[in-house]
Order: sequence, then structure tokens, then C-alpha cells
Amino acid sequence: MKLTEKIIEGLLWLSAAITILVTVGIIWVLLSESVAFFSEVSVIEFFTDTEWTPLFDVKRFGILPLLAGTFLTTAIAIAVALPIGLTIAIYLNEYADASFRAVIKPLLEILATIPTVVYGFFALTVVTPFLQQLIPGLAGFNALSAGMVMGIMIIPMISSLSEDAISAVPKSLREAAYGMGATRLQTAFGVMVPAASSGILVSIILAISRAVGETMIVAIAAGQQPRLTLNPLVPVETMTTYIVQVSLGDVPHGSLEYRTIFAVGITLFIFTFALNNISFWIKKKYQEKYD
Amino acid sequence: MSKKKNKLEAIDLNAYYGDFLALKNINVSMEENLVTAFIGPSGCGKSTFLRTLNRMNDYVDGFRVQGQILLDEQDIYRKEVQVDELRKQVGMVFQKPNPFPKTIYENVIYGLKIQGISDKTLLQETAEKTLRQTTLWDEVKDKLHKSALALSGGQQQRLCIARALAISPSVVLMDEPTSALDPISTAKIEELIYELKKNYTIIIVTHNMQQAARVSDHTAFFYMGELVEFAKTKTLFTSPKETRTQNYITGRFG
Amino acid sequence: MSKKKNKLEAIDLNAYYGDFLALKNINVSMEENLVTAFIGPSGCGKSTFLRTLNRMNDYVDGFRVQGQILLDEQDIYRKEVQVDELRKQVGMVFQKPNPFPKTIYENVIYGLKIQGISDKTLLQETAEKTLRQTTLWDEVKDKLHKSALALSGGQQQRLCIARALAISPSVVLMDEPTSALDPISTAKIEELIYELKKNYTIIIVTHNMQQAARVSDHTAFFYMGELVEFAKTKTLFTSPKETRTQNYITGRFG
Amino acid sequence: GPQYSEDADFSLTGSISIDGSSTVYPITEAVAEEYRYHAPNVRTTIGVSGTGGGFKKFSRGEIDISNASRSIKESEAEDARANNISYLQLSVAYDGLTVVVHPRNTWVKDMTAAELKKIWEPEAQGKITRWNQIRPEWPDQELHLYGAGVESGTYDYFTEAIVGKSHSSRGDYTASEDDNVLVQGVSTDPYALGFFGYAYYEENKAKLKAVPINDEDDSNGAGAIMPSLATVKDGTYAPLSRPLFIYVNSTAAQKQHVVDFLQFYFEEVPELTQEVGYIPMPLEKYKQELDKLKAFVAETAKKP
Amino acid sequence: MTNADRNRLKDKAFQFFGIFCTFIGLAVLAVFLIDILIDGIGRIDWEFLNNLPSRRAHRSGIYTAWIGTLWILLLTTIIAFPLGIGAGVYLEEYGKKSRMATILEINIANLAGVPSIIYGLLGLEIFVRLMALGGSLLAGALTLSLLILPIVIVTTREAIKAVPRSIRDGSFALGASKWQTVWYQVLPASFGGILTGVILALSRAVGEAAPLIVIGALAYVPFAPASPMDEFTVLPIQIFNWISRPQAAFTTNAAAAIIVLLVITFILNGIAVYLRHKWQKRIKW
Ligand SMILES: Nc1ncnc2c1ncn2[C@@H]1O[C@H](COP(=O)(O)OP(=O)(O)OP(=O)(O)O)[C@@H](O)[C@H]1O
Ligand SMILES: Nc1ncnc2c1ncn2[C@@H]1O[C@H](COP(=O)(O)OP(=O)(O)OP(=O)(O)O)[C@@H](O)[C@H]1O
Ligand SMILES: [Mg+2]
Ligand SMILES: [Mg+2]
Ligand SMILES: O=P([O-])([O-])[O-]
Repeated sequence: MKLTEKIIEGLLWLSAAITILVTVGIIWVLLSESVAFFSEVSVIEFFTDTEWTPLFDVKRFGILPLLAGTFLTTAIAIAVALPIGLTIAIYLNEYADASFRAVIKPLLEILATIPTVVYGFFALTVVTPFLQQLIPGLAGFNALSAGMVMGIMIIPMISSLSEDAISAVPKSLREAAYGMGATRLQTAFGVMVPAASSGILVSIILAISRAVGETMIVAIAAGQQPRLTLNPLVPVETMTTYIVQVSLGDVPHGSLEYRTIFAVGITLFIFTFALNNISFWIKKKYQEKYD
Repeated sequence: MSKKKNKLEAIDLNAYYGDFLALKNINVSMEENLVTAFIGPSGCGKSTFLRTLNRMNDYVDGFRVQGQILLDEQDIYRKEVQVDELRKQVGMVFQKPNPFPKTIYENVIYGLKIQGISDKTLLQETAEKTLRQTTLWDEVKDKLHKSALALSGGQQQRLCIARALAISPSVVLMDEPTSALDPISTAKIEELIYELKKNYTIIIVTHNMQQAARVSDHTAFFYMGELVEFAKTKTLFTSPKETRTQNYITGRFG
Repeated sequence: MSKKKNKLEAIDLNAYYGDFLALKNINVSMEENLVTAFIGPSGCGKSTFLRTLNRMNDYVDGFRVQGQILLDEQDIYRKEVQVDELRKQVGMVFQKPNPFPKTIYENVIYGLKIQGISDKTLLQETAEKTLRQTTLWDEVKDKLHKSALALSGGQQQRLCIARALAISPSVVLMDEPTSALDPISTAKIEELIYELKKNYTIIIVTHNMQQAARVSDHTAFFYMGELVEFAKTKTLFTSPKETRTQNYITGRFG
Repeated sequence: GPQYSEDADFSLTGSISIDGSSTVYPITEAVAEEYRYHAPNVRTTIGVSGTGGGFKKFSRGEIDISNASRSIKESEAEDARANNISYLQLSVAYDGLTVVVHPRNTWVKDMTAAELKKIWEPEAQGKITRWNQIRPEWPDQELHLYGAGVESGTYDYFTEAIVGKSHSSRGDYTASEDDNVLVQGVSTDPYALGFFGYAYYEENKAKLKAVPINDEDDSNGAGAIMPSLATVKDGTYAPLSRPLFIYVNSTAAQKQHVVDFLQFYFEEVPELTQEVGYIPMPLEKYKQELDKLKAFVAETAKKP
Repeated sequence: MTNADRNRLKDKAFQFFGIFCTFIGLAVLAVFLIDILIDGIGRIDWEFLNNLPSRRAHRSGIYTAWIGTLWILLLTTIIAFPLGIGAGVYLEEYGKKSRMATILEINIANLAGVPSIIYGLLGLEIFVRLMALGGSLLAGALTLSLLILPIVIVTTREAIKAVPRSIRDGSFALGASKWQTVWYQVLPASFGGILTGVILALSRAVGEAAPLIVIGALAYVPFAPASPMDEFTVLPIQIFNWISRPQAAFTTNAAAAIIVLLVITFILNGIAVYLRHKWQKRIKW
């Protein structure tokens, strides 16, 4: 009896511990390959060179163009998702009645459940042709339409996390504002949003992290040309797209070219890891505040 | 019952949450410059009634009222009434102190600021006046620009009262304003209520019968959505007419 | 105080939640086949003490006890005691009825099933017997295999008592067993307690002093983690020795 | 379920793994697809790693057949020898590497090989970025380049023929082993210039504009020449005409289903080549290749 | 206009803006779906579902892709389900406040935020190369299992958390051990929630392409996999492949395959929503 209990607890512990193994695995895989990479390419070159042509004869290993591509698509996505998502959160929390909310929230969640290849398809076959009619000279692969579509995808992430944050603000604060004759708008922006600001910040950071790591939309619609530019109208390449591109080309194991995807991978990982930890930390802090 | 003017009056009031009838045909009047207490067991509708008096339940899904609430003889549920205007006349203090996570000063002047008043001197004068009224001034005058959340519970509650007074209401509603406080803070607030009734009409919900006895002039006893008995406080506690009232005040239930 | 055998006894008992001393040097004995009531204001440690009696707080992080609890003269906090065996002897009923989200039948026999008993006839007999004991049999015999959650609150609570009795404990602990129930259900449970004390030692926590007066033989008054007074129920309510007890039972605080 | 032809041979089983050139891919894909009806139980997988990628796998013995849009390099051949792998090269079709622009591109009427070199050589990287840098009368607009990825034979061939040194070019362009990506890029970008195999142009003619190329050598046709069946066949489309190959691993050539597949390949490829948009070789040439195959199979069968 | 009027006007204006924003997302979604339906619905027929890939768009089908997707679903469930639930139970019921639990919690939160393509790199090195599974179904399923593990764990924990303390107390008070309490009370009571989470996680796995591309799922696999060691393709990869082809007919194929993929995703989500709803109704604490 006691023994089975112990064994079961051990098994359960093991399944939990596997998650640690996964993290260790990720870090080990990324590190071991990139250590080999950085023994041939200096870290300084990696972060300062302005060109990325590791597969060509004249090899240049500056990740800045990939960072620029990632930054550009992410910035466009957030520029779309943040105002819309936050407005939705406030609207649903402050104005909409419960039945409307109950219908709309799951509908919005659909946006987040659609596979990202599908978004890529839209960006390429619907949004880009449409934008090309408005913006002559817009390339067929471009950061603009990939970023916008990615923005649509992460709207529900911002709206529902922000809504959660606003709902977590004690109801008594809202009542206090109403009780003083504040309008809903005044209540929302004067009291609720400031009180929920850390939660909203968390939602934004997580959305950024999501956009930075997003792969298929940019791989399909943003292009595959590493280019140090902030021009949203031309093809760019993100870190994720580069990994896909090399994976499709099947660069042989063990070569320097092969290791570039791990060097890019670890850079991507560090970015998202930092963002996630910042958000985790902020969240812990504000949760403590309310408990 | 008395000769004062009726400040607030409920006429044939029913209130629903969806299909649930939370208040059943309430008729009662609250007189000017008196303290009226609502007592009754948990869930009997005290808070619901209090909140109909400044339409705080307007945004609660499925909530609706039938009948009338008259403030200075005018129905507050008429179409043309603007709730924000109404709430400037009928202030409210809640069970748990709920200062905004801002400075003490910002808390007090919040109601004025959202009305668009930005005259510094006026704001400062009002702040000082209401903080003095609530006997907080000496305690906070050196930390007006510190966070209100650093105050003790009792101070926070007095701050909330000050905040409500700053917009010069004529009625102040209080929903169990001391139930989250220690005995000393409670005593301070009770004193304050006594002071305030010179200038305001006060309506207070309380769980604590001793408190009702101490601070109120009139008491209304609610039970399961009904107003069972309404009388001068002394009368109600010493010679209740209804057995349900009798049972409640002697602790038979609740 | 009486000549019955001491079923349970606390000796110099201190209990901590982390650094917080929730029970201070408690000494008390609870006699066999009597009802002992614990009263006191909220947070005074009644539930904590009750839960040390069957080690229900074992799983609470940071909880620990010093001193002894004797059950039939044996310390239940000895190393070799198996908590599951202990709990078969010391049953427990909680404040809110907490039937499992299973059928009525499954609820009653749960304690036996986890002991590995699978004899159908035995299970059925026990179920019927304990449901009869708790006067539920006639009300539920036709829906034994329906969900227990469909029962009323009072029925659910009696089911929980039946469930506790099914494993034949000698002591039954009850933590405010009627505070979530209506007056009629409350009366039924009080009757039941009266019946049960013939065969069981019962310890009950209650907020309701009238209830303590009605059902218990002995009453212990706790205040801020201390056992202030322990006496025959009649004595304690009519001539308390301590002023704190006096103040409490006359409603001065709490 | 999948259909079969009437004379389907269900007795043949096994798998064939093919990888390599994206240029050759459409031909091999077509053959494999037809072969499916013929031998439904043979499982064929075809990857698109580019000619270089394919040879790397081929010389490690990971695949049975490698598609190639250029001949095997000495270094790759050495790798194969080191791994004890012998192989056979078989020609399957001709290709005319096609330089393309967007259909709305009104200014480019033709280009010289020298101009292409100026655009694509390594020294151009980051410098030749506008159309008017190639010819001053062309517009002052950004130049967007699309070309084969470094693992592709097309890349090697193009750099060899245009830049003068195999595997050497600028790196700041949209590079893909998958020619479809390039087609899409050029066909949606008015300032684009790209190159890929003729079949991909042929198949997407409506969305692309091919550029006649002048090699400034009048001995093989004067002026700028458009790639087409005729100009590739007669060699006037220079310097960008080339043969396409498959390479067969000797171990694989001992397996019955592989041999059967390859025979099928050379029976069907003249027709399929044309269907997918490449330029078929003369029929007798195919015969020769088939004979070479048979000889190779017989020879490898003798070895232990 | 008084200040109060102006405030009320702003209030109204924002209300309209809010409605606008709420619906713009949905409107875009509607446009997307309608566009896809117009493009692709006509292409879906028995042949399309049942044909192998082909160079001719109109003869090409998604047989191998959806069989591959089903395999991936099955294997991923077998791997991720027990692991995720085990971990969730451990964290909620056993390791509550230990240091280890804190580390695990932070770790899982982090894993949930790791981009899917990084899991692809992990799978490439560990499963494809180190364990020499190649681009097989098993390698793909293992990779995706790790990817969805954090989601399964988090939803399991939430479901378990929703089981009230009083149920555990009731069980312990009757002499039940920890595992008996978990097995007889907590898991049955939270099963609906757990299942909901698992299905949502699977719907995520069904749509993933990036990690599978990295581990080398092939483009042209003209046969349906028959064992976990076979090479495979899945719907998202087939779609990606078709999208990258410039010919309109393949775009149509992509749209049609997207419809199939969306139907699978929506069915999974629908089941999850239904279960959640049903379970919430059934158990009212
Ligand atoms: N938002 C709501 N939706 C539905 N029912 C509600 C809502 N608020 C209160 N009720 C119900 O209305 C009844 C009266 O509630 P109310 O809060 O007015 O009671 P109360 O007398 O103030 O109780 P307490 O002393 O516990 O504060 C209760 O039955 C309660 O369940
Ligand atoms: N799990 C816990 N962790 C820390 N402190 C606790 C815990 N449970 C109870 N306490 C504290 O121990 C003290 C006694 O609590 P207990 O629940 O025993 O009081 P009680 O007399 O039963 O009150 P009530 O009548 O409200 O049930 C209280 O101060 C309470 O805050
Ligand atoms: Mg209330
Ligand atoms: Mg208690
Ligand atoms: O034919 P390639 O794909 O090697 O250019």
C-alpha cells in the first residue's frame, strides 16, 4: 500500500521532471551546435556585421538583417494588434453585457486557433494583392502584409489576456469610480487600465514574443532575402524564415552552414526566453499585489 | 413618524436579477438629515436596495426595477436622468475600503477632476476641507502625495468617505462601511456618521445590530427581499411589531 | 466533571501555521458518548483544533503541532500511526455539504471501497443501515444510483454524515455542520446528533450559540487560539467564569 | 483509394529514395507518378535539396538516385569513392536557364551576359542595387534579385556560365532551392529580376517575361536570343543551355524494383520531358542511355 | 456643451469604436473564410481526399497528408496525454510548495513560450539524428508532443484546481490515501477539463508545420504511412508546399486542403468547447 503510493508519486514526479529535461535538451542542442559555430565565427562579427550570406562564397555572418526582418514584421503585427486588442478588451469589460461577451470571446479565440499556414496563405493570396492595388511598387513578398496578418492572429491574445487583467482589478474600484459619477470611459482609462497596467504589459510582451517566434506566415509571405532595412514594402527574411529556408534546402549535418541555423536559433531563443521571463516576473508581482 | 422632509422615497419597488425577484414591493421613505439603517440577514436584499438608490446596478446584467425611487420628489429612473449627475448627488461608500491605487490627494479630488474641474486652488481647498471633515487631515497632511494604499484600513475608509463628500452630494449611501474594520476605526467612523448627518442624509447597511442601534435614527428590517418593518430605531429594537423582526434581533437566525 | 471515559484528550497542545501560533497550550478532554461543542469568534482556532483531532491538517503546508492528542489514551501523532487508520476511527463532517460528484450509493460506500471491500451484500447492507441511521433512507431509496449533487443541501449534509458513519468510526467531528443549511434541515441534523451520541463521541464546532446550548453536553470557548473556558454547557451559558466568555455569549463581540 | 493501371505489377515491392535538383525534380516526379500506376507497391520519395544537397546525400549512400542539373564535382566524386560508392551518370533532358522579369517591366528588352555578370558577381553585393546602374536609361528603381540557392545545380551552372567561377556570386538576393518560390517572387514584384530552369518559365509564362540573352558571340546566333525549344536544341541559346542528369547508385542498381523504375524512366521520359516543359534529347540518345544503364546493371551484378 | 455632455459624448464615441474593433477582427476572419471557401470548396470531392500527390494539380489529392495527420494526432495523444496529466497531477497534488515545484512551474511557463520552430531544432538533433529516427512519424510525433506538453500540463492543473478543496477533505476524512483521493475523486471530477485541454493542445499540433519542416518531413511522399517509422507528410506541410507553387490550380488545391485542415481544427475545438460546456453543467459545486 505505502509502496504503491511511493511508486506512483515517483512516476508522477518523473513526468513533471521531463519538462526540465526538455528545457535542458533545448539549451544543450542550441548551445553545443552554436559553440561550434562561434568557434569559427566571432560573436562580434555575428552581432555587428550588416550582411548575412552564410551560404555563399563570400560568407558574411551578420545577423542584423535577420533581426531587422524579425523586428519589422513584429512591429507591424503589434501596431495592428495592440490598439485593436486593447480596445476590444476594454469594450468587452466595460461596455458589453455578459451574453454578448460570452458569444464574442470564443469567436475571437477562433482567430488564435487557425493554423498559421492558413494565415500565410491569406497574406500571400489575399492581403498582398489587395495592398498592391493601394501601394504600387509593393513587392509580392513583403513585411507589411505578413506583419498585418500576424497582427490579426495575435489580436485575441492581447484582447483576452488584457481582459483577464482588467477583470482581475477588484470590482470595488470600478464601483468607486461609478459611484463618483465617472462615465464608463473615464472609469476604463482613469482607473481600470492603470490598475491593470502590469497585466496589459504582460499581454503585450507575450504577444511580441509570439510574433518574434512566428514562422509560417513570414516564411510564406515576407520573403527570404536577408536585408538590413526597415522598409516594409520589400522582401525581408526573419530569423525563423532563415531556419525554414535552410531546413528545406537540407544543408548537410555538421557543416558550418548547418550550424548557422542553431546560431540563429539560440538568438531567437534568447529573445523569446527573455521576453517570457520578464512577463512571468511581472505577472508574479502583480498577482501578489491582489492576493 | 417625524416632521422632516422626505429626501428619498421608494414606491412599490420591485427589483429583479434576471428572473429572480430580489426586492418585493418596497415602500419606504428616508428623511433628510437623518441616518436610516438597513438590517437583515445575509442575502435579504439590503445591498440591492441601497444600490437602486443611486442606480449602481444599472450595469449589472439582467438587473431591472419596477416602481419608483424619488429623490427630492423626482423619480431617478426617468429616462432623462443622467446617472453621472445622479451619482454626484447621491454619494456612496462601500463595504471594503476601495481607494484608487493613486495618491491620497488624487483620490480626494478624483470626482472633481472627472467633472473637468482643474482650478488648483479650488481642488486643494476641497481636498483639505473634506479631509478635515473626515478627521483625516492631521493624519495625512504630510503625505498627501503618497499612495493611498499605504494607509490603514480605517484611514482608507475615511478617505473613501472624504472622496465621496468632495463632490458635495446631499445623500451618502454606506454599505456595511465598518465591517472590514477593527473596533477603534469603527468607532471613529460611527462618530463621523454622527457628525455628517447635520449636512447629509445618510443611509447605512449594517450587519451589526448594535451599530444600527448606535448610529441610526430609523431602521428598516429586510427579510428575503421584503421590507418587514420600518420604524424609529429605538422602537424597532425595543418593541418590534413583527415576530420575524423579533426573532432576528434576538439572534434566533441570521 | 463527569464519570465517563475520556475518549479524546489534548495535552499541552500548540499548533502553528508556519510561524503563526494558532492554538496556545490547549488542555481539554472529550468524553465518550457525549457531545462536546467548540464555540468562539471567527478565527479563534476552533476548526484548527478540530482538524488536529484526526490530523486533517497534515497536508497543510507549514502546519505543525506540539504536545499530544490522545485517542483512547494513545497519542495520535506518534510516528507509527497510519493516518488512514486514524481517520477510520475519527470521522468528519464539514461546514459545507461536500458529497462527491458521484451517485448517492457510491458516496456512502466510498470509505469501504477504498479499504478494498468489494462484497456487494456487505456494501449494500452498510449503505442501507447508515442511510436509515441518518433518516435519509426513505427519501433516497429510489434514487440511490442518481447523482448525490441533485439532493437538497440538508439531504447532502445527512448523506455526508451517513458516509462518515459507514466506516464505523467511534468519534465524529463536525465543523459547523448546519451553517450552510436552512432552519428545517438544521433541526433534522440536530435531532440526528442527539440520536448518534448513543453510539458515537461527537465533537461539533458551531457559530450559533443557541445550537451549542441545544445539542451539546460540554462546551469549550476559544478565543484567539486559547481555550478560555471549558464546562458543562449549561454552566457555561448560565454562569460563565471568565469575562471574555461572558462578553461573547452576550453578543458583546464576534 | 489510389488507382492502378491495368497491367500493374503488384509483385514489385521496395522503396526508392531520390533527392537533389529542383530543376530535374519535375521530370522525375512525373516519371515516379506514372510509375505508381505501373508498380503500386514500390514507394518512391523525392526530396528537393538542390543538386549539391543531393550529391552530398548520394555520396554518403543515403539515397538511391540523385537528380542533378550539373555534373558531379571532383570533390563530390571523391566523397563517393571514400564511401565505396560507384555510380552511373545518365542524361535525361536539356534545359535553357531562363532569365525573367515581371510582365509589367517595360524597360528590359534584352540583356548581355556581361550585364548579368555585373549584376551577379560577388563584387556587386550591396553596390549594384538599382536598375539604372545596369543601363543608365533604365529607371532609378530598386533592383530586387531572385535566384537559385547555393545548393542548387542551377546556381553552380549560372555562376559558372555568367560570373565565370562556379559557386561564386553576390549573396544579397532572395535565394531558394525551390524554384516555385522564385517564380512567385518575380511574378509579384515589378522590380524583380530572376533566373531558373526553363520548365518553370514555360509553366508560368503568363506571369513572367523571359529576357533574351546576348552572349556577344555571333558565332552561335547573332544578337539577343530567347530561350525556347528550338534555341536550346540548336545551341544558339548560349551560354545558359545545359544538360540535366540523374545519377544511379550501384548498390541500388542491383535491386529489381530500382532497375524496373529506371527502365520505365527512359521509356517514358522523352514524352514527359516535353510535358513538364523541358527540351527532350534526340530519341537515339535516350536509347544509348538505356543501354548504358543495362550495361551498368550487368556489371555491378557481377561484383561481390 | 458642458463638460458632462462632452464626457458622455466621448463615452458613446468609444463605445462605437469598441464595437468596430471587436467586429473588425471577426470581419477579417469572415473575409478569409469566405475567400477560402470560394477558392477551394469546388475542388473538394472524393477524389481529392483519396488521391496521391501529383504533378498535375487537378489530379493531386491529400490522401497521404490526412492519413499522416491522423497518425500524428494518434501518436501525439499517446505520448503527450499521460505525460501531461502526470506532470499536472504532480504539480497540483504532490509537489505543491516545494522548491522543485517552483522551478518546474517557471520552467513550464517558459516552455510554453518557446517558439515552435525551436522545438523543431530540438527534434532534429535529438530524435532525427541522435535517436536516428529520421524524418519518421515517430520523430514528428515526439517533437509535437514536447511542443504541446506545456499546454496539456497547464490545462490539467487548471482543471484539477477547479475541484474544490472540500472534495479532497471529504475523501481524506474517510481514510483515503493521497493517490486514492486523486484517482477516485480528483481525476474523475476534473476529467472533462483535462480532456478539453488535451483536445485544444491537439488542435494546436494539427496545425503545426514549422517544426516538422525542420525535422525534415518530406514534400513528395506518394504513399500513406503504415507504421510509426515511415516517412510522412501532414496537411499543413502539403498546404505549404502547394502555396509555394505559382500555378493557380495549386493555389486552389491549397485552399481546398485548408478547408479540410480548418474542418479538422474546428471539429477538435468544437469538441473541446462542447465538453467544457457539458462538464460545467454537470458538475456544479
Ligand atoms: N449580481 C447579482 N446577480 C444575481 N443575483 C444577485 C446579484 N447580486 C445579488 N443577488 C442576489 O440578490 C439577493 C439579495 O442580495 P443582496 O446583496 O442585496 O443581499 P444583502 O442583504 O446585501 O446580503 P449581505 O448581507 O450578504 O451583503 C441575494 O439572494 C443575492 O444572491
Ligand atoms: N491554512 C492556513 N494557513 C495559515 N493560517 C491559517 C490556515 N487556516 C487557518 N489559519 C489561521 O488560523 C487561525 C484559526 O483559524 P480557524 O480556521 O481554526 O478559525 P475558526 O475558529 O474555525 O474560524 P471560523 O469560525 O471563521 O471558521 C486564523 O487566524 C486563521 O487565519
Ligand atoms: Mg450586502
Ligand atoms: Mg472554522
Ligand atoms: O536543379 P537545382 O535545384 O540543383 O538548381
